Amino acid sequence: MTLPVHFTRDLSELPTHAFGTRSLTWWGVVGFMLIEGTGFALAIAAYFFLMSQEQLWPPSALPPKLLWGTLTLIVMMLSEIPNIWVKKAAEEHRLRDTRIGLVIMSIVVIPLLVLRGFEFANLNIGWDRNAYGSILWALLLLHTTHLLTDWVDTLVLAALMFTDHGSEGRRFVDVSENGLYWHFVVLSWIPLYVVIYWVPRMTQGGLIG
Amino acid sequence: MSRRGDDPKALPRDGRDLTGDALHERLSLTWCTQPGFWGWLTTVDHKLVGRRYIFTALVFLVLGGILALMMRVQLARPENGLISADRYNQIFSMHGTTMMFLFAVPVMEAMAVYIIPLMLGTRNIAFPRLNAFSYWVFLFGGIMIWVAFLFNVGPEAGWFSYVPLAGPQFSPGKRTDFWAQMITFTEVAALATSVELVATIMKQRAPGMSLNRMPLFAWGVLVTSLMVIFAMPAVMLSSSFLIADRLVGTQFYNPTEGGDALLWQHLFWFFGHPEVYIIFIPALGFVSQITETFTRRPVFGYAAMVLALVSIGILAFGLWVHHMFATGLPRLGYSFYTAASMMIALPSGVQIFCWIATMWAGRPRFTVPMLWVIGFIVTFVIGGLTGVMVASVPLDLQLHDTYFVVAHFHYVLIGGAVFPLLGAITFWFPKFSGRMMDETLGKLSFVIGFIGFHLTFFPMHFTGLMGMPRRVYTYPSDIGWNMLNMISSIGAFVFASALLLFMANAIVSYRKGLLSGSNPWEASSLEWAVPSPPPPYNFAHIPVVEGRTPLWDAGGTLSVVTGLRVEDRELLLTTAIDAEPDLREPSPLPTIWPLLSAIALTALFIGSIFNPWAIVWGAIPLALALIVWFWPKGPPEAEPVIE
Amino acid sequence: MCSRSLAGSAVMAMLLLSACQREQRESRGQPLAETAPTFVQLPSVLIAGSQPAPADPRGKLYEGNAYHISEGQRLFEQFNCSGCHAHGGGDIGPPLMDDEWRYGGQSDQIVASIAYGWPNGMPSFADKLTEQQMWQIAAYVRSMSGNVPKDVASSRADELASTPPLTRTPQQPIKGEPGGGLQGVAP
Amino acid sequence: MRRPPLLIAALLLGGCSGEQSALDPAGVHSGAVLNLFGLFFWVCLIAFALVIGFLVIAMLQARRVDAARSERSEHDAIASRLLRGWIVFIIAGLLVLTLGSYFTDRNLALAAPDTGQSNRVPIRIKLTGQQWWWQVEYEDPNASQQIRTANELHLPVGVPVHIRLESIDVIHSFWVPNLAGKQDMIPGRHNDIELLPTRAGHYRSQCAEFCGLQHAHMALDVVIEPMADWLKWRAQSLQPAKAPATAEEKAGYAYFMEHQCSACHSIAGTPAFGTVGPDLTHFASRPSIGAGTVPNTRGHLEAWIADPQGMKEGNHMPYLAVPPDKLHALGAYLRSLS
Repeated sequence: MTLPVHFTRDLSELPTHAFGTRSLTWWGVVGFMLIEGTGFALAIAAYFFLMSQEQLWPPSALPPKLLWGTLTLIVMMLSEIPNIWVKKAAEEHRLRDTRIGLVIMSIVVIPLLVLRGFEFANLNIGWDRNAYGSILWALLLLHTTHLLTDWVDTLVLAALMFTDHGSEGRRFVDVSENGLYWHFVVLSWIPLYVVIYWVPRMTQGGLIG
Repeated sequence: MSRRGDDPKALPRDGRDLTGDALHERLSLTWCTQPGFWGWLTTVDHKLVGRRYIFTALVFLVLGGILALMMRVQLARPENGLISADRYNQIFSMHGTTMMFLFAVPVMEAMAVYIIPLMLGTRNIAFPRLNAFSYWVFLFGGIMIWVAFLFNVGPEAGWFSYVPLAGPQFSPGKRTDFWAQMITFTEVAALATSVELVATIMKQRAPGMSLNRMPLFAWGVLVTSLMVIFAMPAVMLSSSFLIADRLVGTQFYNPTEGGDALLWQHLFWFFGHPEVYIIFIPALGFVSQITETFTRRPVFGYAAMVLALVSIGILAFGLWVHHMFATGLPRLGYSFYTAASMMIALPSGVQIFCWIATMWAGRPRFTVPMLWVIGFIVTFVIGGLTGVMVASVPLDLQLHDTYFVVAHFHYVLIGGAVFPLLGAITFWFPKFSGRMMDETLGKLSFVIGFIGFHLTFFPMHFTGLMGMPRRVYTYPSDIGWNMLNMISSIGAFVFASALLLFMANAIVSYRKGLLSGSNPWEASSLEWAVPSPPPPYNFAHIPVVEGRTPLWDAGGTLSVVTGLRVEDRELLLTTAIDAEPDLREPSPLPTIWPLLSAIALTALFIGSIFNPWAIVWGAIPLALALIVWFWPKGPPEAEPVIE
Repeated sequence: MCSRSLAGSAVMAMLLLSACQREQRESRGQPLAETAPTFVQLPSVLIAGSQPAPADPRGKLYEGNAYHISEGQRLFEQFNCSGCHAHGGGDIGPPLMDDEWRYGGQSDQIVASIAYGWPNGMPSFADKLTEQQMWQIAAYVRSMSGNVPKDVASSRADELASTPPLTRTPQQPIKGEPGGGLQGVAP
Repeated sequence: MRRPPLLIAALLLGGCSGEQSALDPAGVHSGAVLNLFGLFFWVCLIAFALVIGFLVIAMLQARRVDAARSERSEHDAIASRLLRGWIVFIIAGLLVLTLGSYFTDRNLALAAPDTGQSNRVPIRIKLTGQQWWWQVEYEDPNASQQIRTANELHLPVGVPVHIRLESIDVIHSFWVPNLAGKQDMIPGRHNDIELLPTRAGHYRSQCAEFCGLQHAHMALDVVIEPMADWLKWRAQSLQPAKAPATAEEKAGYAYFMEHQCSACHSIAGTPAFGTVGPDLTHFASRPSIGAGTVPNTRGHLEAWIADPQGMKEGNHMPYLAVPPDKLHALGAYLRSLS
């Protein structure tokens, strides 16, 4: 009993995959980036809220050691170079370069995880010592989970690209979205780095609150 | 099922030479769900997952309603010893938690999961496997908290569990841990569903359905989903901090170690207030669709309505502190939040005006959905006005945490969201089941429901003004609250009987109702262009839209586009703003992996209540399940297929 | 397959039953006989060479109940036990979170210590606390050395953090008891 | 607009002259807020009437047959003009309400003794909320003039009161509906509230923030009396406890001092110095037991001592198993502490 139809255009020639905002996965990845970005922003807001409650900041602790956080920042910035390269390679369907790029990205994350281990060891505060220690560990743990999940994604994608599925168009879209997500992981580390490492030093000078 | 590796040009496609019944058989074969229990577990059809999502949420409504009746029986008489303090605290905490987290938010998202793809003219929701995953996570979360409740481990500190009462010292045992973990379950489910809905609305609209031609319900769901994306992380953060405090001894909320009880209130209400609008805005979408259909004309002031929806969505994030007027924050800050809370009355007022103007300028038919809309308007305006009252600081200091506030939020939540929901279920019931709900039973349940609701909650305005605080399991007999509480209790049973009548009507009509055909109400939106219940593939040919009311503008024939594959699941992606045809997107086949991933996630969450290391060990099976879910199964294809 | 599911459901039932016992809010101790409350007989450790008396069943009841341990935590503060014992680390009074128990580390023996008091400083609380309160404090003291089920003790109180969270305190089996190493001999 | 007419109808319903009602102001603050409520009530009633009126008109004209398309566009023109009017009305209404609320707040702040211009020296009280009772301390620069009592607030008429609100465990909320709005008592923070009673009488206050098992039984009796009576009460409260007179009272005194009672409660002038439970120095003068759970009569008192958990399940007074003869002695002694 449905309505009679009137045919207009035939769309069988339309492509089946595309990059950027034209692809559905882009919207999904951006959706999750918004969620996690809001989570980071609120965690940083919680940090400043707790700071406003204290006379002395950081309370009964030295600020975290600057070396390891700065090293992580530098290595992250450097990791953007292969990341941009592999994203471009994927968007130009260059299979060989994409494969090499993904292997590099998988390897680049390992020193980051090692550095992150040193960062945790040099926070100069336990997570159960006080609210400052708790929020500091929470910020670092939040970012580390994103580091790990994206690393696993990159490993899986790298493995996938070496199979014969690698040449499919959608896989290149996945690699491009993974590159976008790595941008998010790197960019989100910058405000966290400033908050974890520099804010305790800035407040060291004068008493606040 | 489909050939592999053929030349893409030769693959059969829908079009002039393949249409009508022939196309129906082949598309049904491609898009159908396997029969039996295995098919039930592996389906990715937004209609099957959506219907089961709605049904589960309504089961939680009934469970929450039973708890409400127990509370009203306990409060019917002063100094009643029927229910002990500990049991009553668990009951009112579970009532609030079930209604807010397990019924209200999920049922609105479930209705959107079912209706949006049909309304936008596409064949399935975006990321349908994620949709199935989110349903299972929601279901397991709900089962976990209710099993805990039945074993005396239900939450006992209220649905918003203020710290330090919910902290490690004053809430011993695992009760609040299960509550905090349940929050994580329902938030993962709600966030996943809202990402799917945003992607579906932005990328899968029928060609020609530009943003300014999109139905108002779709606008409501878009605003709601964006609010979920920005609001829910706040409660995930605060409940994770709480469970860390309780299990590994962090100091987030320990006042003596730099923590602060207000950190919880700020984070929770930053989510809490947008959440009540997340429940309320889809209901505005229901009212717009119902009003449009039963006044036989487009809603008056489309631009004003969309602007109102968007401004409510944005404003909702700016007024959470009106829940904290009594905590002693600086008075200057409060006056900002009073102004913001008052301002939100403006877009709501505009919307109410536009619906009534639509009725006034149209030819309204008072069917059951329209009656629920009338009931909504009357009740919600009262609730909105009492909301304006509690927005003023001095007034709120007298009304906060009393039964006046209980009356206010039941007026805006039941009046504002459940009335439109019942209207929407009656309105879309033919599309769900192919049969109409009985009209007289429907009218009866509306009348009894309306009377019962006001009989229950209108007296609460007075009990609140007369000093009765919230969440008391009993009250003294000599203060003058006895009569009003008895009236409320009687009203509660009348209202409950109306809901039971509505549910009986739905269950009976599901099998024995009048056959409805595809468009029994002569509505205007695309979901009424497909048969009821819709075939697995929704649209044989993707429709083209020229105006805001496609079926009314289409007159006799529906113009469509063709060219999508028939042997493999495929739907059309269009550009975000103007909905120009852009890509042919493969739609995933049924798979068991969302269920297995949900089970792995459940094991991780429940395990982490008893041993924090469960997060590390639980992450391995979860990662494996997600990897196998993502990994392409069949051989590579010229034209992509997602196994 | 059937036996495994039976074992599985048995484990589930046991788990859920322990949930009931852990969460029970029993605020009124079992009403004792009308006469004055009777305490445990003299702690066995003082009678040389005798077999240790069977542990009082109430020990397991209080140690397995989160509500009782939380009440014990409150009473420990309100009756100033922390004045001498600090938060288990020991000050004037002996530490309570290690495995050294001069007068016995079982719940009933701790109740006897609280009730009778000991020379050089430990006052007698017989007239200051009811028996149920003493059992609650004993259960909390046991949780300081990790001798209570993992899922019962709450991680911390809303106080200055002076000891690691109770949920992560390693269990210290009592010295001189089976599995606890020799009394008085350095490990 | 001293008392909006519709509310009078409501009064008949529930008899709002009760001792715990925001509709029966006995203080400057609650009086001002009730007037503000009247203003809100009327503005909202007008708005509600307009909406319902327009709704009824829209529903009644439903009987008109098929409206021609031209007539519909004419309807739309009228409707959009009405919409502009409606928006202006809403903005105006909200402005009136916001300003009304702001000025009420400002006047109350001006009336406040400390911050405002009023030169009256306020009575300073420190109220500490704890799980499920109130500790009330009347502060005074001269240490000997300080009074510590529980679950009862005595105030003179017409004298401003400044109360410092604190909590030692969870969040409570101090609220005397007849006198003023509520303020939360948050551990780790301290809040302040100003009261200015204007009418004598017995009122009841109840904790307004869910604080656990016995939130329902955490009430505070508020007694407002003329200055003369208040001074007499105050002088009486400064006296140490009366010594036991009769033999039964002496037996009760002895039992109290030798058993668990003195470990938790304190009675000025006796060796009982416990601070865990409420101060009982002038216990007999208080109208209720267990923070408003039961009235303070001999029968209720002895029933409370025999089984406090039965009346207020989960409260921190344990089950004492007091032998019956000692029970009556304790009852006699405590009733003598007026």
